[in-house]
Amino acid sequence: MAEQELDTGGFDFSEVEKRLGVTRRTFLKYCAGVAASLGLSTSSAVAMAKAIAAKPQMRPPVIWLHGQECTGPTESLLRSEQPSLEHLLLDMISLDYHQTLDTGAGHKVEELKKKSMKENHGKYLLVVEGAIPVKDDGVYCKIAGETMLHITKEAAEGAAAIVAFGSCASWGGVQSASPNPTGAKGTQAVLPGKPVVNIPGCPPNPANFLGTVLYFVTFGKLPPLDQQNRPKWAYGRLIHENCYRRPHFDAGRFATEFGDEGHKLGYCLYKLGCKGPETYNNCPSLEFNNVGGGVWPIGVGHPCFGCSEEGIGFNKPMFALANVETHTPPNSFPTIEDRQQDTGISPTAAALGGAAAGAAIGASLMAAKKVGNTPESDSGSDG
Amino acid sequence: MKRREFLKGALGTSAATVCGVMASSKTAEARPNLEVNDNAVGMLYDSTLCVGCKACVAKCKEVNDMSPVIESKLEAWDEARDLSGDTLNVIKVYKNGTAKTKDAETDGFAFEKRSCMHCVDPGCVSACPVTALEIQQKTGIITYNPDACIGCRTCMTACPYNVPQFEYDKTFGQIHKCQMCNQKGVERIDKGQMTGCAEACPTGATLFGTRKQLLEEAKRRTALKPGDIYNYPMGDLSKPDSYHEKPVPNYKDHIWGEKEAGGTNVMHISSISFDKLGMPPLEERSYASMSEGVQHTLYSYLALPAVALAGLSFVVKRNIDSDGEGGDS
Amino acid sequence: MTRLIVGPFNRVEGDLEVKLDIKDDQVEAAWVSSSLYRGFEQILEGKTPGDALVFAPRICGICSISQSVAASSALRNAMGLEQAPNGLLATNLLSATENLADHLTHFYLFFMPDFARDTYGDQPWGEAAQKRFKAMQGEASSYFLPARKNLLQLIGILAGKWPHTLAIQPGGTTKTLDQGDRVRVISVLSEIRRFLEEKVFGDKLEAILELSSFGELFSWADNQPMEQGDFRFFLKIAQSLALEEVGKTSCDAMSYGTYDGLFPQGVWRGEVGKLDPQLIAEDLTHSMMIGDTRHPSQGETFPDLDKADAYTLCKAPRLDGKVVEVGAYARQLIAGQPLIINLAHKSGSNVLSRVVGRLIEAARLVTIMEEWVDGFKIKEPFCSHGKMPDEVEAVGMTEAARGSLGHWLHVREGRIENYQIVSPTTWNFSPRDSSGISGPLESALVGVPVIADEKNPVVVQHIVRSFDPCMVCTVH
Amino acid sequence: MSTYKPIGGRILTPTFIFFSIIVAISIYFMAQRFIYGMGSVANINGGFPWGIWVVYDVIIGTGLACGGYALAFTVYVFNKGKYHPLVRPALLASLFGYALGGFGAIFDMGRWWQFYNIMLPWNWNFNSVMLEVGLCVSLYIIVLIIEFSPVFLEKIGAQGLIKVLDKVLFFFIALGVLLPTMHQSSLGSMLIIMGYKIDPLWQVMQFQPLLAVLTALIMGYSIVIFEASFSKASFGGPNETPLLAVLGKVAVGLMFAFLAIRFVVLGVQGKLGLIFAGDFSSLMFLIETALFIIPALIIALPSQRQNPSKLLIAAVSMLFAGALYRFNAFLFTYDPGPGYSYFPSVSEIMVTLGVISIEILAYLVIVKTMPVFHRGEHA
Repeated sequence: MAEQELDTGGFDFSEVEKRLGVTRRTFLKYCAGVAASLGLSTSSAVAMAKAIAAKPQMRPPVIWLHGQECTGPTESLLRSEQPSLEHLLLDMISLDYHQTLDTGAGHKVEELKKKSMKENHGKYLLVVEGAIPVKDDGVYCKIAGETMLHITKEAAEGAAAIVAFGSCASWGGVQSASPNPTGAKGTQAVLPGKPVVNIPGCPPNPANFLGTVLYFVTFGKLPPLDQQNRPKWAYGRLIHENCYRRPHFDAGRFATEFGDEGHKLGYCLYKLGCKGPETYNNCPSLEFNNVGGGVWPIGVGHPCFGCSEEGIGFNKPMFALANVETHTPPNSFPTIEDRQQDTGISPTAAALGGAAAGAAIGASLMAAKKVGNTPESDSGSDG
Repeated sequence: MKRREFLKGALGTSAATVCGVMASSKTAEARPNLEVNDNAVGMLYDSTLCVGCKACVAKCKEVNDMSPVIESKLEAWDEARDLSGDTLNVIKVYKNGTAKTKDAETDGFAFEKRSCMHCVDPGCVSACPVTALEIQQKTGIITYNPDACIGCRTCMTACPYNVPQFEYDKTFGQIHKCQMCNQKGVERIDKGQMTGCAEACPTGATLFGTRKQLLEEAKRRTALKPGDIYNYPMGDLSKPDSYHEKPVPNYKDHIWGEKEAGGTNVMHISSISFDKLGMPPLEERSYASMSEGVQHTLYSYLALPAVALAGLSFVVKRNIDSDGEGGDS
Repeated sequence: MTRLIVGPFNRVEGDLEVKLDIKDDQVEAAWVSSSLYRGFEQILEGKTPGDALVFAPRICGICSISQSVAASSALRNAMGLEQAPNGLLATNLLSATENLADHLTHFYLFFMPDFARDTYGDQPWGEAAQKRFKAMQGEASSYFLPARKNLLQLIGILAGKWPHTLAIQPGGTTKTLDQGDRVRVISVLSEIRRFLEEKVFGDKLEAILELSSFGELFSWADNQPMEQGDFRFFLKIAQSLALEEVGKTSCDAMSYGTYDGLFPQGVWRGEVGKLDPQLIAEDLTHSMMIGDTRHPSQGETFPDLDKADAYTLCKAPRLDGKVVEVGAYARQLIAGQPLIINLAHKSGSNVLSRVVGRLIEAARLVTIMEEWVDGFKIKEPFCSHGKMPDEVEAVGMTEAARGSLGHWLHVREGRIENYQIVSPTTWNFSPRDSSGISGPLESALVGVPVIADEKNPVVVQHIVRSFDPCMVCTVH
Repeated sequence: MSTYKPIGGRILTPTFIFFSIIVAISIYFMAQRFIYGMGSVANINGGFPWGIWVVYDVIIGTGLACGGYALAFTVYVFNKGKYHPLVRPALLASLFGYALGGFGAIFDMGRWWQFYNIMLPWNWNFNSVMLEVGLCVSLYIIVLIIEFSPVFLEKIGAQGLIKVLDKVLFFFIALGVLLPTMHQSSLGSMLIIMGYKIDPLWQVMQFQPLLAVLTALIMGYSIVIFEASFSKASFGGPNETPLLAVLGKVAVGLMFAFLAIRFVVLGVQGKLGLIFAGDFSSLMFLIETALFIIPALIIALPSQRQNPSKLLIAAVSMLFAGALYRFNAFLFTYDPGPGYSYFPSVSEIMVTLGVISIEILAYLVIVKTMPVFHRGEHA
């Protein structure tokens, strides 16, 4: 699909070519790739391409909030895929408020934010980055004198959709680790009843965010979500199921310390505490930093610690062993009753066995008959 | 001698044999199970810790220089389904219903290891005519000597766990069974190492140690409160190479191998009842002790056969000599 | 006297507010306040020592490598371990890449956009600055962001992802480089050099590193039109705004040293002196933290937001009771970089010297990194191994882009007994101490001319940003 | 003085050729077994290490070869000289039965090239029932050869040797009684250690040796009747029915003893209910018991007993009963655990049929060429 150009029905992409500085072909290929990774059809890719190329006034406004966080998600966004995310992002959406990237400074920006929220009530996309502390009324995170808790609730009021970007925003992340000194919580936890899309990860993969936003822009609704409100297309499978080291797990070959022989040969990192078997994410297929060639945590030889998985990342010690959630392929395990040699009954053998037994009986009866017919020639002596 | 007398005699002989065997059935009790050797080395397999990675299987094949079992055309991995001449240990799965939850009997699944249990009172050792199978006095390991073995496979019939396996597919096959990595040329235990499977196990599901230590550990675990955090040792229980913390599962209060058929040096604990995990229906009394009880009553020091032979010789000679009727020539 | 509150600051890491007392159109006193607290030290207590490698980098998304380096070196020292030589080189490369990325990010995304403000519209360079540096729209971001992405690929190759890697371990790195990886690293480095020479400096790096005085620097700048390299562009602006007189501090400068002594440890008091880390102490007088002044190894971090006289969550670290400034400028000063020493002697620490310090360091790092890549012995180990003693105290000291970073670790029976982090911005943005002496930023702001009705004084922005603050590190 | 004569006649009869073909086929498979290993021929597996080769060729084969044992008991121990005419053919059949059992043991032996290990005292494990069986069977084959050797010696006319032999023969005859008693009972003891794998209806633990030796004697007497009848049917000869009828009575007597002991033991062990459980085991048990009881009904009536045809049927029934008892215990109801199954392969069955055929062929050749049968009355 990637090689075949999409049939866009003669749609004019010259404007987007200019804006993004990429050729039409590259742009369409990219859209097709994104659609494929979202599990969407070719026609969806066209719809997506058109949505991106559409007029700026169609762009949904975005309010981007930062709570307790390290800007990791934004940092990861800043090094996204071609066409450069910063372009695509700014092209697709109207980023009305972003603390780290904004031009302006100070209270002026805060005013702009409030203005945008009011004007676009019910239309804007709210992106939350970072956790929200709730202990002591949320005093541990204040922006312009207001607590993050208050800001989030206020911004959520008129949001068309809410995206929690990163593990912190999704479920509290690093600061929610025991003893959770500030009572850090995820966005969903402080916004009961509101649908929040979680894009966990520390940092999250920008493509997962981008894909979600693209879906939202294209179809005006959120993508299908799992039970933890994560987009299914990105968080549907365990890292363990997609991991390139999986064959080593299946063969029982484990690295036991960094740099040992097995580690160099790419053995499974389970014994070093890899949480891939209990972490749902698409890191193995997307990788990180746009380098390719196995650039992601497990690729460089350190175990996954479950950064995106609530209850695993920052909760289980790094070198603690993971629970292996599922086993694929399930039939690779013999059942209790499975035995090595099982030849069964061959019909020929059954017939032969029967024939032999039958012959023995038949011969006996024949002999009995013959013996009976032999005239008694000797009465014998019977005491 | 009249025929009536002959009939009487025949039945009388039978009756005498009956009495003899009856007597043996009493004295059969005389041979109790062999004593547990506390210093014997063994392993504890904790089914709840097993993640089914089969590292033990792979390591075992490496240590014992055995080839993988390939059945499909994939040839992607070892497809051993059970113990065989190529497989000394194997991880099997118990599945029920939807098989969603680990270590649940209903709608769950659990792993179970099959390998030699290293019985305290082993049937295979008792049954082997040529002493090819022996209990190592120091370690309690049941070893196999292919130079003595004649391949009668009585050990296979005598093992309640169907452990010894013959290489049927080889021209010059032999029996294979786990010897705790201490056979000639490997001798890991003698060198102070642990078994390959225990070393490879990433979770400590297969734990090496002395029977005494392991039994204590097993008792400790089964007594724990489900949900509490327990620090599980890995490797060799006497000097664990590492630990890992994990909530305690709902163990069945049953240590397989503590008492079964005289006990085993390889013990299992689990949260699934052992009959579901394919363990055989064994009582505390070992079959070996019963078999040997009968055998020894009838044949101890060949006294009974010797007396019988003397008596028979006398009778036969008298019969041949006296009336010539019995003479053959 | 009026009181002006500047903030919250955008384009900085985290939340920052500055209160200014203005009298006679001049700042009379400044109070720097940070308001985000997450409780890393409390969280780390009781965790397994190895988990420091998981938690520490999460303090900050832009200096996460430095946090990893500090944590791993604290663990390494605790174990009494030697880093595998390859691991040291890989760690150095990672650290240098992040510093380089931070310096350039700071320059392009955080610092320069302030010159694209309307305030400077009537300056001769105003229009050009807007065209080039306007946040998210200027043309600089269209060539800097791809370059940055390219640069961060280096971290990808060596550490799997950025930010937040676990690849940096006490004994080295988890990544074992093969020849292919090495070629990839070399090619990324050559791209970086090309970017620096074409866009940042408009000259050979070696030529930049030969500049050894204020005079030489500016005559180099005058050699070509200001469009030739963004460094030159900045120097022209600095010249027109006399940035060497803005945001001056008179305190000592400190560096913990990094890259295995290549940038040495020391204190600058007009000349390089020896640093005794035992003399470090954190003063909590005006910090919303409970406790008394202690050495970090004995430190505690428990916030009390209602504490009297406290106005920030930031602690006030002092060296032997004295305020010190940290950062690239301090580092290069102590590392004996001739140009920076000359700048120090001429006008001390100021906005110009801090920015020049960063860019000179960037140029220097690239040349050093090229040497490191040659030093890998591919077949030798990248990681060594050791055992954690039952009880041990150790410290891991390194230099982040923004300055000195230290992790003080106390392990007991396989658990972290105490973990205290003193980060660069904590030094630079520290509040007043028990004797009332302000931290570097607070004192740098004093005397700055501010027009009374100016809501958002741009000079204050320049000064604050010249420290490249990382507020999430400051309080954690 | 000898009243024993070769029967004489053509050797290459159609029957002979038929069995020869079977032997030829089996030799092919035996060769395959020795070249490619047992697995290439037999269906034995991890749970069923013993297939028909052991169970039929050795365990049942030796049971069917107990004619010599039974008659030796009768003639020499109970001094019933009139049964003498039956001794030689019975001994011959026993010799073949045991020799082929031994041969069967060799090709069923996984490490046959080391078979001599069982003869080396330093290898002996006195706890092993198998050791006793192995040694006794080996010795008994030698004893049988010695017991039968007068036939050869007569054939070649070595009178001196016969005289010498006569002097010591009593000892070998005594051994010929003792050894089968020992190893036939041990074939039962062998089941004890297999424990739960033996179906409860057959696992009578310490009573195993007794039941086994009883079935051996029952089969022994029955095979004598069977052989005599068959020989008469095939080769003609004197009517020995009255003699055989008495043996039949003895067999039935033993059979009642067997059944009585078995039911009492099962009753004591509380397993009687299993007989009517309706499963495969209970069915096999009932068939087995029926096969034991049919001859009792025949032999109980003197008129039936004296009818050679009925007598033969009774004997065959008992042979089948004895064989089925051992088949059931060792194979049919043997259960090593879930998942294991066994059914012999074609090649495996062919090998067993080949062994039986060899026995028949050799028997035919020897009775035709050597003085085995007693031809006193008709000669």
